[in-house]
Amino acid sequence: MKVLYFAWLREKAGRAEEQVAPPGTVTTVQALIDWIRERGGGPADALGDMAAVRVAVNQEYAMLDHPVKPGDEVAFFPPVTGG
Amino acid sequence: MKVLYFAWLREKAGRAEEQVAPPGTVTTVQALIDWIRERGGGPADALGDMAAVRVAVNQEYAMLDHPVKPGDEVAFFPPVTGG
Amino acid sequence: MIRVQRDDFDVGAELGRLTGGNTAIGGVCVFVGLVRDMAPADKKGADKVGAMTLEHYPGMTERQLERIDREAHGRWPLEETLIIHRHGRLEPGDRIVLVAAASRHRQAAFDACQFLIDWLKTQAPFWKVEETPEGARWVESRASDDAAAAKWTSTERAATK
Amino acid sequence: MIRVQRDDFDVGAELGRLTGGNTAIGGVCVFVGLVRDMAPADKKGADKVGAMTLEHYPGMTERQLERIDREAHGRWPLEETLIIHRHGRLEPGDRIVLVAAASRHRQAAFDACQFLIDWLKTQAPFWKVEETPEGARWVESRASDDAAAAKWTSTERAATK
Repeated sequence: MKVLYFAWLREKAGRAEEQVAPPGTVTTVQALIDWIRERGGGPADALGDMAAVRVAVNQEYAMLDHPVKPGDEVAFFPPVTGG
Repeated sequence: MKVLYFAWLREKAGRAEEQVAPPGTVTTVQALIDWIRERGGGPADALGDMAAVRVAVNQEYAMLDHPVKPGDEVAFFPPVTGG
Repeated sequence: MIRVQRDDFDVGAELGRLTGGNTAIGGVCVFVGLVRDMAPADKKGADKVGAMTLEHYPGMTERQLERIDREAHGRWPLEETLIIHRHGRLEPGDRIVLVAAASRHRQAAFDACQFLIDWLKTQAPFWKVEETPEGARWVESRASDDAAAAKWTSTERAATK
Repeated sequence: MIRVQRDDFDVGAELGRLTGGNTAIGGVCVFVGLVRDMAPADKKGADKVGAMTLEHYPGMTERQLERIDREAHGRWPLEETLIIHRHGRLEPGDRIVLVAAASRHRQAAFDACQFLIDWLKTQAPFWKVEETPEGARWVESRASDDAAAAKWTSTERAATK
């Protein structure tokens, strides 16, 4: 599973992307977040307050109960500010 | 007093503009129209149905009771279709 | 700024001049009106059906455009505005009019731009005569244009009642 | 059509290409977003305060812009649309984004253009980081942008209730 971080989440996470292999019990965005938090480090800090974080699974906006599986691309980023 | 005709009113009137000297009793747009109608000819035809005619006095939109006086520029034209 | 001219205009160059050097501008909304081909769909080729000529009232045109422009500046916090209206003979696809409003804020730019074209359509003394296979035909004004312009006066009407 | 690029664009040339040859188009509404100078008014000269860098999510950006573009075509009778969004470092006065909608009808062009920019602002994955005297600062999203986008969904919400 590929995890991407953008904007200040990228800075806080200390990385733009990473390949992760969470256990088979991680089947939703929420479970992935919980697993990243338990793992600790920069990514755990980045996902500390999900109120300011948006999620995309395979480049489409997703809710916390959205399913995730091996091979998916999961991105975390702040509310967008383009235009 | 200068009278101008535009678009199909100009064609119907058979002229783009004319200098007129109506009697002193012609002190409003309505009185000027009545005078032009009595005079007859193309301009009378052009002003036959005022429902489709707009009026400007000195290049500002005006109602039929708007005053007119010697030296004024009075224009008659259909509803505008620019843009 | 307003301009009435026979010649075509370059939208990019006009906008560059309009916004250039004013870094308070966050956005510019522009409407460009084009001559639509009114010819039947089965008529093609070099017939040039659908050309039109725009007549106007020199003097009053500029006066009314200035008035509309001032009104927009009174209603919205605008940095710059531009109105260009052509007259003379135009063919399908030709640019007729450009209205632009530049502001710090996107919504003001959109609202002012729409106001400018809505009011111009009902206030500026221009008349279109189309070349049709049956001869010249003066374009009739549209009730939808009056309705579009009227929406900008409804608040004042309500206020004065 | 959508484009995501580092390079600047020529508004006039883009619009010419967009509407050229399609004489069904009566008007095109365009919004161009510019980098506004956020520096204090007393700061002048070559400091270049107020520059910013636009980061985006390649792949998702194009996908979301395509989706917004399709949505506009589904809602309005549009002849052509264009979205161009830049990324990378930009300075005050630089163009950031262009959205354009061309239609037979003026109101459809205006509504679709505003829809495109409103939705782009809340859906397209771009993030601005500003260079300030105190260092880099990520721009926060604005509630007014969410409200602007939400107005386009209110009718569906009402319909599904």
